[in-house]
Amino acid sequence: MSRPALVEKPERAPLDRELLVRMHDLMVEARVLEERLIQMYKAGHGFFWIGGPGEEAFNVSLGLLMKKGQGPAFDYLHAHYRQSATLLALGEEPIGALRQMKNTATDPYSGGRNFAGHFSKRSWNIAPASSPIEVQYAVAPGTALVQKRHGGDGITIVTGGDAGTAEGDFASCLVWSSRPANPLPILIIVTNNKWGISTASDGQHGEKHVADRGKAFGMRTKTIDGNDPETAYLELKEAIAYVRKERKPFLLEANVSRLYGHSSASGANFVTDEVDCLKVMEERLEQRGIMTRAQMDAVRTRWTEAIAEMARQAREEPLPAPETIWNHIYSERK
Amino acid sequence: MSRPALVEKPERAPLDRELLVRMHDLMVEARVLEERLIQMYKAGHGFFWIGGPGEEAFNVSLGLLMKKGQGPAFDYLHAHYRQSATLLALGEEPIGALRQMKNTATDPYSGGRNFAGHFSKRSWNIAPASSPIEVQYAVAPGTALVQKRHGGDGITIVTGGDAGTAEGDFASCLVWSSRPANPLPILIIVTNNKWGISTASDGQHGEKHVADRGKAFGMRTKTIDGNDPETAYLELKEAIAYVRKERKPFLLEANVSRLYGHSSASGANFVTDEVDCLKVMEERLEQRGIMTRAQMDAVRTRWTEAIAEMARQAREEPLPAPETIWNHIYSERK
Amino acid sequence: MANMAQAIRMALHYAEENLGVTDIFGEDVGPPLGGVFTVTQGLKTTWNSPLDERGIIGVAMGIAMAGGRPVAEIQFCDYVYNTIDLLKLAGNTCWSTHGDWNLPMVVKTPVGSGIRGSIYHSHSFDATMTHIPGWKVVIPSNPLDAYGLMISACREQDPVMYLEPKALLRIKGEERIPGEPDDDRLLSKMIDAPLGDRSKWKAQWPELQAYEVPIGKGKIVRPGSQVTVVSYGRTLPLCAKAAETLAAEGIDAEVIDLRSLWPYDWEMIRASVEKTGKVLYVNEDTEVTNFGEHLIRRTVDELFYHLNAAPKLLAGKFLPGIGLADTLEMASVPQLGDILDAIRKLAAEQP
Amino acid sequence: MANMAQAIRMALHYAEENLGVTDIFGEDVGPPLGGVFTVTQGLKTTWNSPLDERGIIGVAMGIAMAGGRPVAEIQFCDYVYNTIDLLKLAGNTCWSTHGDWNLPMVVKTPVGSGIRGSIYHSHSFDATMTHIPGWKVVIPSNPLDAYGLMISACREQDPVMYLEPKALLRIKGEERIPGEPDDDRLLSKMIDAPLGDRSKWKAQWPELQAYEVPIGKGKIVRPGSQVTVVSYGRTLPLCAKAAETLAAEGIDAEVIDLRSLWPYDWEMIRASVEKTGKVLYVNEDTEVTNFGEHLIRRTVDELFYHLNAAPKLLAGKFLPGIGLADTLEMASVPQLGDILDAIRKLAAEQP
Ligand SMILES: Cc1ncc(C[n+]2csc(CCOP(=O)(O)OP(=O)(O)O)c2C)c(N)n1
Ligand SMILES: Cc1ncc(C[n+]2csc(CCOP(=O)(O)OP(=O)(O)O)c2C)c(N)n1
Ligand SMILES: [Mg+2]
Ligand SMILES: [Mg+2]
Repeated sequence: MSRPALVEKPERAPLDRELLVRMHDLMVEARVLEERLIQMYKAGHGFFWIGGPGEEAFNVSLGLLMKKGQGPAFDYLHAHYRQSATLLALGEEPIGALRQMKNTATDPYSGGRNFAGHFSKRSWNIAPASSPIEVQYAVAPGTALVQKRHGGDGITIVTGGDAGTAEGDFASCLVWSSRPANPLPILIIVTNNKWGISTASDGQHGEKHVADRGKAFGMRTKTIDGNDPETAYLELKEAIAYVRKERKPFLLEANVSRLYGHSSASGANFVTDEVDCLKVMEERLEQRGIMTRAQMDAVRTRWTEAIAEMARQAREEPLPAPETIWNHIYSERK
Repeated sequence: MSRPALVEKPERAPLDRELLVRMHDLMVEARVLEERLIQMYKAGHGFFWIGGPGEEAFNVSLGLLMKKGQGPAFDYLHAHYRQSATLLALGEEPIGALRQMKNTATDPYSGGRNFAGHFSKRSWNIAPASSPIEVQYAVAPGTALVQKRHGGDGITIVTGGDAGTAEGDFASCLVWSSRPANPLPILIIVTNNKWGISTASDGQHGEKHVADRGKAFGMRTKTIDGNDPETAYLELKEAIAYVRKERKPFLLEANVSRLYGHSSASGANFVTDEVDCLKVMEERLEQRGIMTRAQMDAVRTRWTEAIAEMARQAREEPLPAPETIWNHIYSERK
Repeated sequence: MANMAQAIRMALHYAEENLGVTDIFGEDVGPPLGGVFTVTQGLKTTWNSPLDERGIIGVAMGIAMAGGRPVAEIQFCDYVYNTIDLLKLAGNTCWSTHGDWNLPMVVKTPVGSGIRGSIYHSHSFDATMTHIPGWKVVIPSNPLDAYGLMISACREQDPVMYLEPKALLRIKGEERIPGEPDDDRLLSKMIDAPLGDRSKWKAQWPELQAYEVPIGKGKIVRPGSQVTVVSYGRTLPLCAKAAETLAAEGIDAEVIDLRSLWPYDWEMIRASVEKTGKVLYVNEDTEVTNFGEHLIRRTVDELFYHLNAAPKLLAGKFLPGIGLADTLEMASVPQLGDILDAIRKLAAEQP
Repeated sequence: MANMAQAIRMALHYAEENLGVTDIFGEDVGPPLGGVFTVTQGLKTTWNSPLDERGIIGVAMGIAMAGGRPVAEIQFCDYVYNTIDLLKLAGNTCWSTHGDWNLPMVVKTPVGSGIRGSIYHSHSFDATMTHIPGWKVVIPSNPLDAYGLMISACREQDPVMYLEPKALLRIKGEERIPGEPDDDRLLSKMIDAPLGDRSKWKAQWPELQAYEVPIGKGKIVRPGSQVTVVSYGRTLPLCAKAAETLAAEGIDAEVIDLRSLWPYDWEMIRASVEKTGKVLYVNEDTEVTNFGEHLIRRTVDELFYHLNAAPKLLAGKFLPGIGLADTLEMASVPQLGDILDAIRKLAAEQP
């Protein structure tokens, strides 16, 4: 069973210039960052790479649409390990990711303890990304539950891959989010790149669309083309608006690409047979006369230089001291 | 959200006399057995009771329709703890259940180790019922997988309650049974009595019907009135025939009653506000002139006496010796 | 006096009122039942969860992340074993994020044998739980400690596993909970849900007072000079009783109730073993890779030259389950007779 | 010589051909990848499962029930912790049914540190697994043992947990697998999947012969008289190396490779400790409620009066994870230097 490549065509009014230029800038920033992380890995400046090149259209949109802040009045993000573009769109500096790659003591997400792409930023409600697949889906209803009680329009957003939906935790998320006793303001996202490491989705998914699994629970669901920046933005906007207002769950599946394979364990080489959302974006910008090729190249050069400089800086920073293993087993908060 | 009481009305040709009389006999046998187990518990001849009074119409039908035997050519049953009527319909002697209640050394299912209702009979492909809710749904696709490969028409049947479908294992069962790479001959049953111990299903299930969860997986699904003996029999027959022939999964939800509450922990007293399938059966038999009240009373008397006698016997049998705890940690099979 | 179930219930009420507890939840935790052991009857923040232990632990973590203070219940610890990854995750979240996130959450779950619970209502959880870093782990053996430990647990900024020895839940205490009325029947009338229809019932809470049993502090239940006996949970009262019995035989045993398994009161154990030179650890978890073995390791590691005899462990047999029949349960986990024998033997040992 | 990954692969091929293995499955176990560590490349009964560890263990149980013989893989033991209830169930099925059902199934999973795996690719699983009754548990430290233990595992009638020390999977052996060709490059050509398109590739299997390492039997890797060192998995070669180094310093250590953790070769340990009077247990699981603590308990229980020094455990620090940075990993789990120090100290101890 194979799936239609494009499930949904964008038929809405195009996004305005300013937003598109902003999105493009962030997408380039994210792509350049990931490519730099891959380079670092290949040069021996890190042990493992995993990240989100190919998901920038969707992930940037998500970051731009989130309500950033700390506590239940703001949005929570329970993300997996391909979400760098969302962090950047929220305003995060790329150097943090580089530091985590190099596992320096300055790594703001884990102090040199965790793999690349494993973000955590409590001050913006970014829940820690953890390696075990799908556990975030079991946790996310908890933040949504507090938000529901708190009032306001803060929502919980949880993301993960297609293969991982086979874990029971994905079902738990659907069950807990749609309880008639307390439906939750949660946007449940699946980024479907049609792979789990080396395993093609075709043989593993009896569902036509992963999103269909929400239907039995009376949830709104949709499967979208996450490679199209405008579709991604507009569909996310609609889904988020629904959850914010109705305080009810929405299951959104975005078809996306995996442009450098699964991770460094599979070589982290560019694949040529998948749609590249950045190319889609740039063609559109050019077609519509919003940016020229030269302008776009300049954006890439700017980010390449800036991030290369940050990488140089990160490379010189020290590793955490051995005795720091004993720090933070328990909270120092009182 | 409350559910329609009868989802499906029987509209097929009625079952023939002989089968109905046989079903009635088995239903009475099962009911009398369960009531005896409850009595034993109340009299201190057992520590805990749990069982299936209220599910006889459905469970007897299941037992009558199963292909009994050992190995993948025959049907496997992965049941939960309310399945005594199915065992009896397969031809099991009631004394085994009484022995398990009294935890005697002669208990054929666990040697005095496990709670009432925890059957196991390898020679008939009856997988051990275990206390943890829903794990049987994770195991069942394994026997179905071997059956698929083996060929023939043996199928796997798995049963469990409504509340338990919140566990991820229920979803795992749907996922593993419907893989395009290898769809499995498995009948996935949920007996919906609208309760999990003290928790009403209304507040917990966003699904209109639990069976709807199979739809996303392209599975045949149905919700039936499991309290109507004829509906139960005919729907099961159809579902089983489909799985046997097509070698594909079917998700069947049967609405049933819980006539003595959850277990002895909740008192094990008869409830009067739920449909009693045995009454439904007896009314029908009388209406259609198949059996008279006196004949039916005689059936009950016969079983009551027979089972009381068995209970007396079981009560006199010794407990397992302390040192037997060391037996069967590993198999003695070579 | 209150029994342990009532004591925990009162502590949870205190915690709802004074310590910011926002959600007490789990399977059958809310009305009408209020918990299969009645522990959560009448509380104002209780609710019934789906039958999904992974969801229960996950949602507790999420609530803690968003500023709530959850007390989540796993109905029997026998059903916690599909959540070990989540417990590990809860325990490593602070460390993995270099202190960015912490999870103030309590998980409570009944443990142990003693109610003829057969294979799946008799498990112990102390061995598995003490192997999971980042948690604090407590287990009371009497109502007052149960009250004080729950209050301490609800004040923590990190995950606390609160183990309830189910055989002791119905046993009344010998000390009064601060604030509980003098009359037990009055207490029951006030806070135990009535039989029958409960839809209109509300608990009448006594004026409870704060009382903390600090996490990490054991208690000398009986001072003695010849043998140290360290235990917790169901076996603790048996050890105390054994020591009493043996006093008549001239064996003077010191009995320590550990109360907290992590962190635990090593100073108390050390002082006692330095005095007695002999120590028996008693618990009812299965005996291979058992927490008592950790305590023995630490004992030989630090006190080897103080020992007059090999330190001993009396624990559950290494069996796949506890059988339902009385004969089987008695043979599988330590009973009074086993403890008496073990203490006698140790006391008699000549170096 | 074959490396450990190749050795296990060859054993699985042998088991498919001769021992009735029907299903080798798990995440990415089948083509095209053949396992994240290449262990299952080219085998005929492999298939890729959904990303669902609970399903993997459950389905393995079901296959075993229906007369199949599964070898199921959990991609990293770090991801096995949501299945502990199912592992317990598999381990208690025979006992709970009074011998009616047994489950001939093997679960294999990579364990341990040494590949800079950070928090979730560095876990050990020996402590948790040895606490689960009804299983046999093995862990090889070299390719030949890996081959022989897998063959033994596939002959068992009960569940076997086969732990693969991931740091050793790429290391070549010093002994030849019976049947493996003399030329390593030839072996690689025959059984390692090529880079690029593999859709037409088939393994060319050498004529492998049966070779069993009996479950429950350890191996004296280096005989010695002064100190006994008992280890397994990643730390075993380090212990052997340490003993070699220390021989030059006049410290004569006996090194035992336990190989089977349950049942384990107590006779071998006992004989050694009776001889040396000193024992160091080394493993890399976290050190609280650690299997090495069980071994220490048994040592003091049965050999107290043979000991010339307190038995010691060198294990992983009790931390929520192993940090990615080299500095952190080195400080968290035993390294060669730590083992050298521990043996030296123990050897020097005067009773
Ligand atoms: C519980 C668990 N099992 C296995 C793994 C190993 N693993 C890491 S990523 C991955 C595939 C994930 O596929 P998918 O969910 O589709 O996400 P994607 O990587 O494609 O974005 C696997 C099996 C893991 N990290 N966690
Ligand atoms: C994993 C697990 N969690 C909790 C329990 C305790 N428990 C026993 S029966 C039950 C309710 C089951 O409800 P349902 O699945 O609807 O089945 P029913 O008893 O109604 O047939 C619960 C929570 C258990 N046995 N296993
Ligand atoms: Mg994917
Ligand atoms: Mg039910």
